[in-house]
Amino acid sequence: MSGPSPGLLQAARAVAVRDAQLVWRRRGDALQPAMFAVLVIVLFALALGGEARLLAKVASAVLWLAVLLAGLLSLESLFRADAEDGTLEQWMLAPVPLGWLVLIRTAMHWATTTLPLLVATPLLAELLHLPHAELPILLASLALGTPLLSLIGAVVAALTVGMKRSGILVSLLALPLYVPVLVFGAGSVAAAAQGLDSSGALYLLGAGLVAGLLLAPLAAAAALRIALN
Amino acid sequence: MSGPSPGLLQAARAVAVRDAQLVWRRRGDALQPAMFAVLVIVLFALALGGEARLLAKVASAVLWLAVLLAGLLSLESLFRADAEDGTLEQWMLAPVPLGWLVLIRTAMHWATTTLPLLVATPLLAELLHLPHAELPILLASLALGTPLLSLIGAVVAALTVGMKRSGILVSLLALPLYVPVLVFGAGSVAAAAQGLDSSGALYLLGAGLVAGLLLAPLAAAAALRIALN
Amino acid sequence: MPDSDSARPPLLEAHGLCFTRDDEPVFGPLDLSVDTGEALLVQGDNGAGKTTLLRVLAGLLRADHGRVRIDGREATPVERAGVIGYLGHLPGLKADLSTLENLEHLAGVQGRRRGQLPAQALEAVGLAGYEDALVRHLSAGQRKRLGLARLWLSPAPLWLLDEPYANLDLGGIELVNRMIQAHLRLGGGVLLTTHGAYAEPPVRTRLLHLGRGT
Amino acid sequence: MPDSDSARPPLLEAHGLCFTRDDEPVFGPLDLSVDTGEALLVQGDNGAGKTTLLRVLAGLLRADHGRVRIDGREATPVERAGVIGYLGHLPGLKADLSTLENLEHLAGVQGRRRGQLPAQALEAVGLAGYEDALVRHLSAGQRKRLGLARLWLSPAPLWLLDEPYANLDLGGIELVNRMIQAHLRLGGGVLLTTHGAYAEPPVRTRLLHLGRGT
Amino acid sequence: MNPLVRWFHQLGSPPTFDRFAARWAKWGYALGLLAMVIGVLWALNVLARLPSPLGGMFNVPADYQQGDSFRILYIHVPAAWMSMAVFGLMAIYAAIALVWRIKLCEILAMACAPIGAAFTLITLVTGSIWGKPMWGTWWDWDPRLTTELILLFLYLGVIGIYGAIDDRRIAARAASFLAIVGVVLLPIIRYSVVWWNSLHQGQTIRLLGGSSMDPSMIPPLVWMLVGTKLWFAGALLTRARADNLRRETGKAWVRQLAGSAR
Ligand code: HEM
Ligand SMILES: Nc1ncnc2c1ncn2[C@@H]1O[C@H](COP(=O)(O)OP(=O)(O)OP(=O)(O)O)[C@@H](O)[C@H]1O
Ligand SMILES: Nc1ncnc2c1ncn2[C@@H]1O[C@H](COP(=O)(O)OP(=O)(O)OP(=O)(O)O)[C@@H](O)[C@H]1O
Ligand SMILES: [Mg+2]
Ligand SMILES: [Mg+2]
Repeated sequence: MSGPSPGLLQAARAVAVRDAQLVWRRRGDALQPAMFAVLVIVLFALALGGEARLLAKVASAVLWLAVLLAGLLSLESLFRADAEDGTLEQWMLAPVPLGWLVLIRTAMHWATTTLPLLVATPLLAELLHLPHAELPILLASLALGTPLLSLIGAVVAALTVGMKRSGILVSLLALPLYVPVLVFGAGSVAAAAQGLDSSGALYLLGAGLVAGLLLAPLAAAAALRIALN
Repeated sequence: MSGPSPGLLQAARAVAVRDAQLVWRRRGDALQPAMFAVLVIVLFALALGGEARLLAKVASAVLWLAVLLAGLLSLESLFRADAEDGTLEQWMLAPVPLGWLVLIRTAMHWATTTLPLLVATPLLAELLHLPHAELPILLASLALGTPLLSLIGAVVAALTVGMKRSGILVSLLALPLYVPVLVFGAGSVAAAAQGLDSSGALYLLGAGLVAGLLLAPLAAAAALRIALN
Repeated sequence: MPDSDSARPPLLEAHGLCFTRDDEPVFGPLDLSVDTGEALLVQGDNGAGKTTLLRVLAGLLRADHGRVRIDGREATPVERAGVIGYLGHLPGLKADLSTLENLEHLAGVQGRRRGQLPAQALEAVGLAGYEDALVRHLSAGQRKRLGLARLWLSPAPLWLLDEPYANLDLGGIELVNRMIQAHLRLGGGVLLTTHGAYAEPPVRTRLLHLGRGT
Repeated sequence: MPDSDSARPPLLEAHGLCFTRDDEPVFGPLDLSVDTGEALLVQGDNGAGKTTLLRVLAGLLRADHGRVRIDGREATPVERAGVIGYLGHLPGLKADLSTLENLEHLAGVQGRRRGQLPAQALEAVGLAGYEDALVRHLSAGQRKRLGLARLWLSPAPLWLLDEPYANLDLGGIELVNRMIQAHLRLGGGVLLTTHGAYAEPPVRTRLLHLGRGT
Repeated sequence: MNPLVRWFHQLGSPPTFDRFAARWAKWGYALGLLAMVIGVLWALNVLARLPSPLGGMFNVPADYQQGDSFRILYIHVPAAWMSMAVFGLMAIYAAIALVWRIKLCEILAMACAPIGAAFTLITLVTGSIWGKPMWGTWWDWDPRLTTELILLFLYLGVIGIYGAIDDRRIAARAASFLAIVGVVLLPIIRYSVVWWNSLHQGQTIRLLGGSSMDPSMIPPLVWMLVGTKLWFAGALLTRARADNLRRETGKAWVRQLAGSAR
């Protein structure tokens, strides 16, 4: 009876198509993280009283922080819905490795929540008077760093998915793990601002991303099995 | 049959005692907003690369933002639990005005989530190298501003309490309302830093607080009745 | 007020009550009244609108048409306050507080029946000895009993009970019936819903049958 | 593989299975086996541990002691993959997707029975015409049917069904029985739980009664 | 079976562990306290001033750069080492708990967290106090200081997860998982002074020769090191015993114990 069991690619397609359909059905939700980052940036500019010179100096740090916080807040939505309606159970019983499905899900989550923010970054950088020369470095560091943040976040989200009210605990757990990414990401832009070579930090981020791609899905899958026990 | 109906003070005592008991039972949760603020501050300092001079300049803005974000994230817990277990229904049927109970609940929420943060502010200010002369102004502005934030937040939390996954929506609704508070709060410290008189901004915050104390509970009570319909 | 003289207006009275949700009628124009010393039993299938009706009467939902009078006066929130004791699907209990702490909180907010103390109410519903147990550790039936204790403690003369018999064993059903009888004897009124016909109170009862679109 | 020769090891076999939660035993040492072409009916009261047992067998929970063998081999996650079709209390459906989209997602992840298409499965469970309806707008019974369609579509030979009759009307109960019969005829095995005795499949059935601490 | 695992299995029955912990916890506390008192008195030159013929042997000279303020080292360094060692130990217990599902190891790992957090806090506080005279600031965003602060957050995260899940065993497993993931931080703390240029002092102390510190400064440090280890053992056993009892509430042997205590 047992028919053709799905290949990795077919399973990936199924998850990706579903996520795309869901995002399309609830378009408004997908933009919320980006809106949040924009608001943090605006609030910060307001709190500083809009002093352009000071803003320019801290712009890259604020942008990184805003992107990171927005990602953090959207972590909650990474696995929770799938856990609550039982989709994760069905994934666990599927003949493809859970880690692979988790990887696809995380990639789609990044693409729908963080990617819009990356696209908006040049505009936000302008708001904060970021020197134009630093923009390419900032974009490169975000492009390498934010997927890594999502991967790390996936592990934490998986661990806390069984809790009823995880709220701030997710942030508390994720932030220490985010620190190295932030240090190298924001550090690369700061180095560029001082005329130093920033490629070292970017290489490190790239290496971290590769390691994250290999390890994080496995760790997240293990954490999901623990949390949903 | 109808026995002594409770006075305002008695009802307030009942709510306050209950909240204190609940916080005591889940001590860990109560400290989470403070932890979050600390983490935001740490992350910001790291993103800036720990440059003491630059940090000192933006310290008050960052502190205000961190406190505001922590308060924002804890808004979720203001009414949700009471709505989900039916306590709010019982409050609505009580012979004391719902607005009064909401006011007490909000005050207790502020005291258990934001007050610890105020106590920790001197320490956090030290982490950010805030000039010592600005600390009293910062504390005064926070002491006047954060209760106002809580009151405004209560209205937003009440409006969204009926939704299943309000997450970022609460932030989006609350942040625009928070802007004036932030501008005057952080502005007062900035004025002090430039040697200007900051009492004007503080008076305004005080006036806002009085207005909030009078109006916000009524608005929140009305919002609760609408949201739980 | 043990005397229920016929000159008094009914405790609860509704005329032409309609409720629609999303433009779908949930229940049609409905007339009902509950006198002091009387129980009104609302019956109907799953989804017939029983819970909705009770919430409308309690003022937790707003009717589209029709009027509700309590003690002969238009039922405004102020008029309702302290008159209605509502036991719904949600227990209104905090899982992290003990049974006694929960009762004290609710009695503090809603008031107490003269001469009744929380500990006595606990005893009345068979929870003596559980004063310090956290609600988190109670079984479903015990939670229901705690909700009944809260109701017993409240000074409200008009009880609106949504499926009070659910989750209870035979002893519990017996307890609900005894509580209703005692409450009616003290001059209260009761409106209760029930699913099937597995239990109803042995008192002067009127019946309201709710069907789809009634 | 319609032949179920006796030399074959049973589809599912468990020996001395124990599960404790928070150090409280949920069910005691338990032996069971399900052959191809056979249904095992697990009965027990509320809270007896039926759901827990099914989840342990599916590998969603880890037993404390005992071993589970599938097709004669130790049941590792790899061994289980693709062999077990599980229908639990949670439907695994997205409210914002249509019925067909939901089926396509799950078939993409879990594979399909040879020669079956999602649209055919929908028809088989009586949901023809609902291909584009969002799950959000389905009634509880229709959702249950969609879950059955998912199961019918999956290539797994061993079905673990947790209260498949709940929420279904008479036609639905009939449908479940027909599906089970067809599945057994195709050489599959079924383990199902049920509450009371209101329905059981008209096939070769063994019975396992679960009580507290058994 | 792995001998370590076998040993844990033997000790692992809750009543056996309870007896073991009840017997040895007080010794850990007592001996630890004794060693720490000796260490502190020695470090503060109290022993040297005692009228005894050996007095000179106990003399710890003031640092030629830092004067007497260096003496806070005797709290700072042992606490710093413990903050990392406890995390390592917690991760080991956690790994055993996850792989072999030994309940005792779950309990021990979770008992490590608050103690380690306390040592971390002591390190941070004493370091800050020391930093004011040395660097002119309480705090700086230096790699070692920052990583140590993050270590504190990790400890709090472990405690937080353990508290947030109702089922004790699942909670312990989830928290154990975090403890294992967090181990990557330990080498970063240790080598941060080497990898990045840092305000904080590099590796200066070696207990066995080759130290760039005056040899007379070493012995009190050794006493403090031994003392903190023993104290930790006492605290670990006490906390684990309490958790063990809490989990076993209602079991016959606990009731018997409570009865005999009464
Ligand atoms: C808040 C501030 C500080 C923190 C968080 C901190 C943290 C640490 C840590 C984690 C270690 C253990 C490192 C290891 O074993 O590899 C350590 C060791 C040490 N610290 Fe600090 N420290 C602080 C301030 C200071 C200050 C101000 C001084 C004195 C100038 C100091 C002097 C030392 C010394 C001498 C060691 C022993 C180094 C060795 O291993 O040889 N620390 N500190
Ligand atoms: N929040 C809601 N939003 C939309 N529809 C609802 C909501 N609550 C109830 N309904 C619908 O309104 C109708 C009446 O529901 P109600 O809960 O009053 O029924 P009931 O008679 O109490 O049923 P039961 O016996 O199951 O408790 C049902 O068709 C139900 O699906
Ligand atoms: N997540 C959980 N945490 C703690 N206890 C649980 C959990 N899930 C179930 N239990 C308890 O385990 C026991 C067995 O539960 P289980 O769900 O297996 O029962 P069941 O036989 O399926 O009952 P039902 O017929 O109501 O579905 C019950 O006493 C229940 O209270
Ligand atoms: Mg109902
Ligand atoms: Mg069940």
